[in-house]
Amino acid sequence: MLAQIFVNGLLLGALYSAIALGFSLVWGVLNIINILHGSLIVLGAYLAFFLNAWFGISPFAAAPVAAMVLFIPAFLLQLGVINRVLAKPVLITLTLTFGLNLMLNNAMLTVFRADYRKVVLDPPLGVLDIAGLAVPVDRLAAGAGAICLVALVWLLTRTTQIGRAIVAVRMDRDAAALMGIPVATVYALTFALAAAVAGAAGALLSAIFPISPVASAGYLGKAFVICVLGGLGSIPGVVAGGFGLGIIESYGALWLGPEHAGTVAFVLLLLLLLFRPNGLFGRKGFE
Amino acid sequence: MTPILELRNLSRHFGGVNALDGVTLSVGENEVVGLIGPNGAGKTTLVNVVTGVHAPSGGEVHFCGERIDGLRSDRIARRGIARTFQIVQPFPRLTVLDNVAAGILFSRRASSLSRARDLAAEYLAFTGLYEACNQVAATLTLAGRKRLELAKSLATDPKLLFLDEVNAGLNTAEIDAALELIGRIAARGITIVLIEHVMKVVRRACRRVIVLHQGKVLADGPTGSVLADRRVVDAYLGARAVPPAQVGAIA
Amino acid sequence: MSGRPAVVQDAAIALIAVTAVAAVAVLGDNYVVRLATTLFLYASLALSWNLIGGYAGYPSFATAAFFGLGAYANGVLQAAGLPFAVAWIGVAGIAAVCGALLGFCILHLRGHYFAIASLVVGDVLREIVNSWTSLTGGGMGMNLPLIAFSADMQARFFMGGFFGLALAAFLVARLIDRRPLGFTLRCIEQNDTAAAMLGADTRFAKSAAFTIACIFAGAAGAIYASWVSYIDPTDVFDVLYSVKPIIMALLGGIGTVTGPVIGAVVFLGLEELFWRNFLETHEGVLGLLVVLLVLFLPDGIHRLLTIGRHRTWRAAAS
Amino acid sequence: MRSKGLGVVAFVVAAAVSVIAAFNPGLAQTIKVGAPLPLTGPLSPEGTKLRQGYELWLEELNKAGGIRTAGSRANVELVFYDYQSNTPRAVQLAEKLIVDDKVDFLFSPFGSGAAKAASVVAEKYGVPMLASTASSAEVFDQGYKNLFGLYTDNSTLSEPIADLVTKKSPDIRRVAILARNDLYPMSLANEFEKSAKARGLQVVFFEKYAIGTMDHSAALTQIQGVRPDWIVVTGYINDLILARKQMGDLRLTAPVVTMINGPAYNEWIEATGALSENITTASWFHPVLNYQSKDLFGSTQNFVRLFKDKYGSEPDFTQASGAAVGVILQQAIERAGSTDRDAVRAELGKGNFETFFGLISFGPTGMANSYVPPVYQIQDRQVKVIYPEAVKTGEFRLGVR
Repeated sequence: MLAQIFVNGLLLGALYSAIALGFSLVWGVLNIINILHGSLIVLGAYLAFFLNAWFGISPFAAAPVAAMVLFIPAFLLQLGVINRVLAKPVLITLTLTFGLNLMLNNAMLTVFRADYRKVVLDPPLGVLDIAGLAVPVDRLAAGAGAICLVALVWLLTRTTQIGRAIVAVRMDRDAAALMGIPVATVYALTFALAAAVAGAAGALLSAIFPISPVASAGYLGKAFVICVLGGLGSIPGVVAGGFGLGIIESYGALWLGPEHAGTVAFVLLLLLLLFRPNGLFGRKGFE
Repeated sequence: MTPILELRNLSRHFGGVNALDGVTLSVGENEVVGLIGPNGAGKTTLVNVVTGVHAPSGGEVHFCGERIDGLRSDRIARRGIARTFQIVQPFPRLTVLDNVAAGILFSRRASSLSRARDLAAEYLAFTGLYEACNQVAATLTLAGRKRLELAKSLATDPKLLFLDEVNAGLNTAEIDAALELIGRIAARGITIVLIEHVMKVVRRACRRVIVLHQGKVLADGPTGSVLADRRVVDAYLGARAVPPAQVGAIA
Repeated sequence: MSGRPAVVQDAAIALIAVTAVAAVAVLGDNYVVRLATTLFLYASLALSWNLIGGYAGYPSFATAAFFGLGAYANGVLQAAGLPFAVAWIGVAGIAAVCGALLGFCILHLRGHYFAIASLVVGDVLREIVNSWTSLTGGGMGMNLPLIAFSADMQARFFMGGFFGLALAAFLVARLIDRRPLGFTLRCIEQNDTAAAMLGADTRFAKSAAFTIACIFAGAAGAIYASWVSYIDPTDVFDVLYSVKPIIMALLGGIGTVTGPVIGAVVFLGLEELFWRNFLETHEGVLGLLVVLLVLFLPDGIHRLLTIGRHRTWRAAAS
Repeated sequence: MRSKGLGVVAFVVAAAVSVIAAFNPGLAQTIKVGAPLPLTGPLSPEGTKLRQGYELWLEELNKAGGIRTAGSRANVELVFYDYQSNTPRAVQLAEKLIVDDKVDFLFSPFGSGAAKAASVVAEKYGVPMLASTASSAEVFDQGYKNLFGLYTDNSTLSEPIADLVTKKSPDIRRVAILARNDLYPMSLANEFEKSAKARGLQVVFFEKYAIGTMDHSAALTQIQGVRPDWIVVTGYINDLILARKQMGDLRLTAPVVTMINGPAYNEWIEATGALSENITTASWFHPVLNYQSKDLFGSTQNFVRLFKDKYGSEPDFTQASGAAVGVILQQAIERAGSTDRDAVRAELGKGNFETFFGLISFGPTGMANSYVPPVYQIQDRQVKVIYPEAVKTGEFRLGVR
């Protein structure tokens, strides 16, 4: 049973990484807590749902589509709205994204209604049996997709011109500006990339979790915990934080009862903030 | 000469880097001492450790005969050590008057803000900022902000004052004025440790100079002989941080 | 700044406010009384948040944590047999101790880190309340004893209670605003390090502001619990109790004494207006308002009202 | 300089007070019924459904020419507000509806917790309130005279299922219960525990999960470890979609799996697909029922038809509940012949309302006690009634894979 719970935790952890990736990117580069994030994931999940319902497209194939659909509006939103308050204190930027989230979430509620939906894979992908441990294939595939997504973003920031510009701006905004990097554009690109990643993550999750505008707060909450666990803005940290949380929750539920799974994660988070505010894998020098 | 400040074997590491590596030195009462060294030598770290921004990794700091290492910076400040910052640190949205009043209030020399404002006038006059007193700090020129930095620190009525590159970025006329101001501060009986890159200033203001290099004291003695020391010149040349004109000044 | 005019002014404020509240109590129907009660609840939370969030610039999301803590502490104390008045005072004490302890733990964090730490505190408390079923009833919620007045009297009693709390919060904020503590907090908000370097006991100032904010949030939660007489964890630890006071303070003018009061009045008015007129889209409309506010009026309504007046601090530098 | 600020505050307060005071419309000619609904927030799926039920009733009522009172006909106006799934706000709105909108009667907010909280206000003002969706006995234990609940007690859900299960197979001994930590699901889970123990079954696992849980795998793995014969999961539709999905992922099987509330909803069956097979559930209403009634709709099937015409889908029990409280209130007013609250309250107390939802009478606490909620099983993605005998459309099957 312990081994099965470990497998459960790993699979969950991969999904958690996908949930937190875009959030971490925005936090790390733009230094903004993006409250919109949960709703962007839900939006991605809806796109996958309708692509599946209308055209029979698998949610895995829908992931890139969802990413592309979210990219442009997010770019414009950042350039036109969020960019105006970027230099302001946390309170202002956070309140802005909170307001934007109220709007987006209410819009989704009006358009999609609140009923829970879910992509049902037909035929179902089934369950693998590996040494007596049950490994559901849809979770495995979504988890693999999630890891690919993280790897893709990581490669993007390492190997491409845009990626290096993003890293440069994240390290030192002023120096990057002096070197002729168009900071505002880089910020907008980062935000758009994060939204695209959130959309793709939503599509991957659409076969696993019930879809509703109401679900967005849950995703946001998880993203928070994972980012702090893994270290703010660190992309490998997202993977560490995601897997960490997945495993902690699984064993917490086993040893303390399912209703305490969340408590363990929150208490850990608080302790971590007090004693190691850069996260388990974060960089030096906070604030 | 009684030492007002004594550092004994003071160290500070950041990760694997020894920013301060066993520094021992003392500063006498009423001295004006120059603290120089190439970039990254540990000058600012030294000030940060003495003023309680960073706790030392090892060693002791004694001030007026009492051990102060490990104390919080506000406690150290209230014992009579003040500093200016290399990058000026005003309260940007307060007026110049209130910036100085903050120094008086926080050092507990006045119990109300209005009383503190009354007392602040003296320091504004002393630093030549009186006309600007109702101006918001963020709107001052760089030279003005440097003066404000000084006025704020003086307002805490310190016994020992660290001046961290107060002249960086100023033109010749402004430097002359700053030198004159340093002289007047010293004349008030305040001990000064002057961290400087401009050797002209060091030569004119300090009779004694301490050179830091790679976190260690490289030289300590009368200004003229220290600046002529071969090791000091090598340290500067090796660090390639000093413009040729200044190297010339050292040599 | 001298003592006497301040006393006269305080008396004047108290008189105006008491008269207005008495008028509502006598003339208003129970719904108006309920709105006024909510207004004072909002104002208490916004005023107390403003001390730490506005003056000191520490983006605290701990309001809901202490609101919920106060509500449940009241429930537990009353279940143990204490009369409500004693329980409320007890709650204020508990909130003070917890606030001071928490402040000691998290006030060295800055920016996002402080924001998250303060936010997580509410989650932890909610989960504890949820799991400590023997004491709190867990997810099933908790009933508090009703106060034995008639319906009309009860409504007015709780309005009076929240009014007293809001008035106290206002007077405390005013006092702090005029004392060195308020000045210190403003300096901390603008430059924490510089304030410490000048000898300001920043830790004490921040802790004091945070603790006072926690006391008011806790007391508000306690009175609230007695008022609704049935509490459950999702309601009293709702993150909106942390977010709304911030919006109110932003709306009115952050770091000012009157700003949060103006913000609470305007916010409540808008809330009423929105859900009367936009049945299903009022949240979106509120969101739009928040966005416009942040973009075009970041200093709040207070700033609009004070343009052109001599200000000794916080002038239009940024 | 400060006194100006004070003037501003005083002015704003005064303005606010007068604006609030101005919001007091006069009495309307029609019968007004107030309904606080959770249209946004976590309960918005349910809130939207309840509203559909109310509106169908209202539409049919208007077609029929309104409510007959003392020889004349009165129109009904429903006053909705969104309480954002926030209980205190529901209470606040209930009071607003009574005091400010001057409604004659109230429909309760959704669910047990909010109905309980709002019933305090209804009682305070003596306004009869019909609780459409409250089934926990704790809601009705305060001796209130104005609260009438459409649903029967939670134990009426657990008892018949426990009966069916024990009669069907004596081999079923071990029960595992997983409940959402929330008033209604917990109360329901406690009833299942009682029913199981009363029949000598062994409850080998009883755990709660937190609201908003995104992963049940650890709890389900533990359940797998105790090898239960009967698994009961309580919660709301999203919880139960996820829980069923993860049971499938872990290949957790048992002879009987009961889930409440979820499987009776079409969305649940759609979202779980093949995994819905043989899941048992119970609910107070289902469109497969067929009662003849003396209400506006005439029969369950006619109600279902009208509902389909209007919304394009079959009504589930929440949607039906909205319409049911409507027809009950209508019948009570018509019997009383006036909108006098005391008279209507007295008629409600007499009960015997023959509705498409079933025969409704209220017990001494105000909770309905006149009908037995059927037990259902999902077979081939169809909902079959397996209990009571009279309305049965299928046989109870064992085995959930």
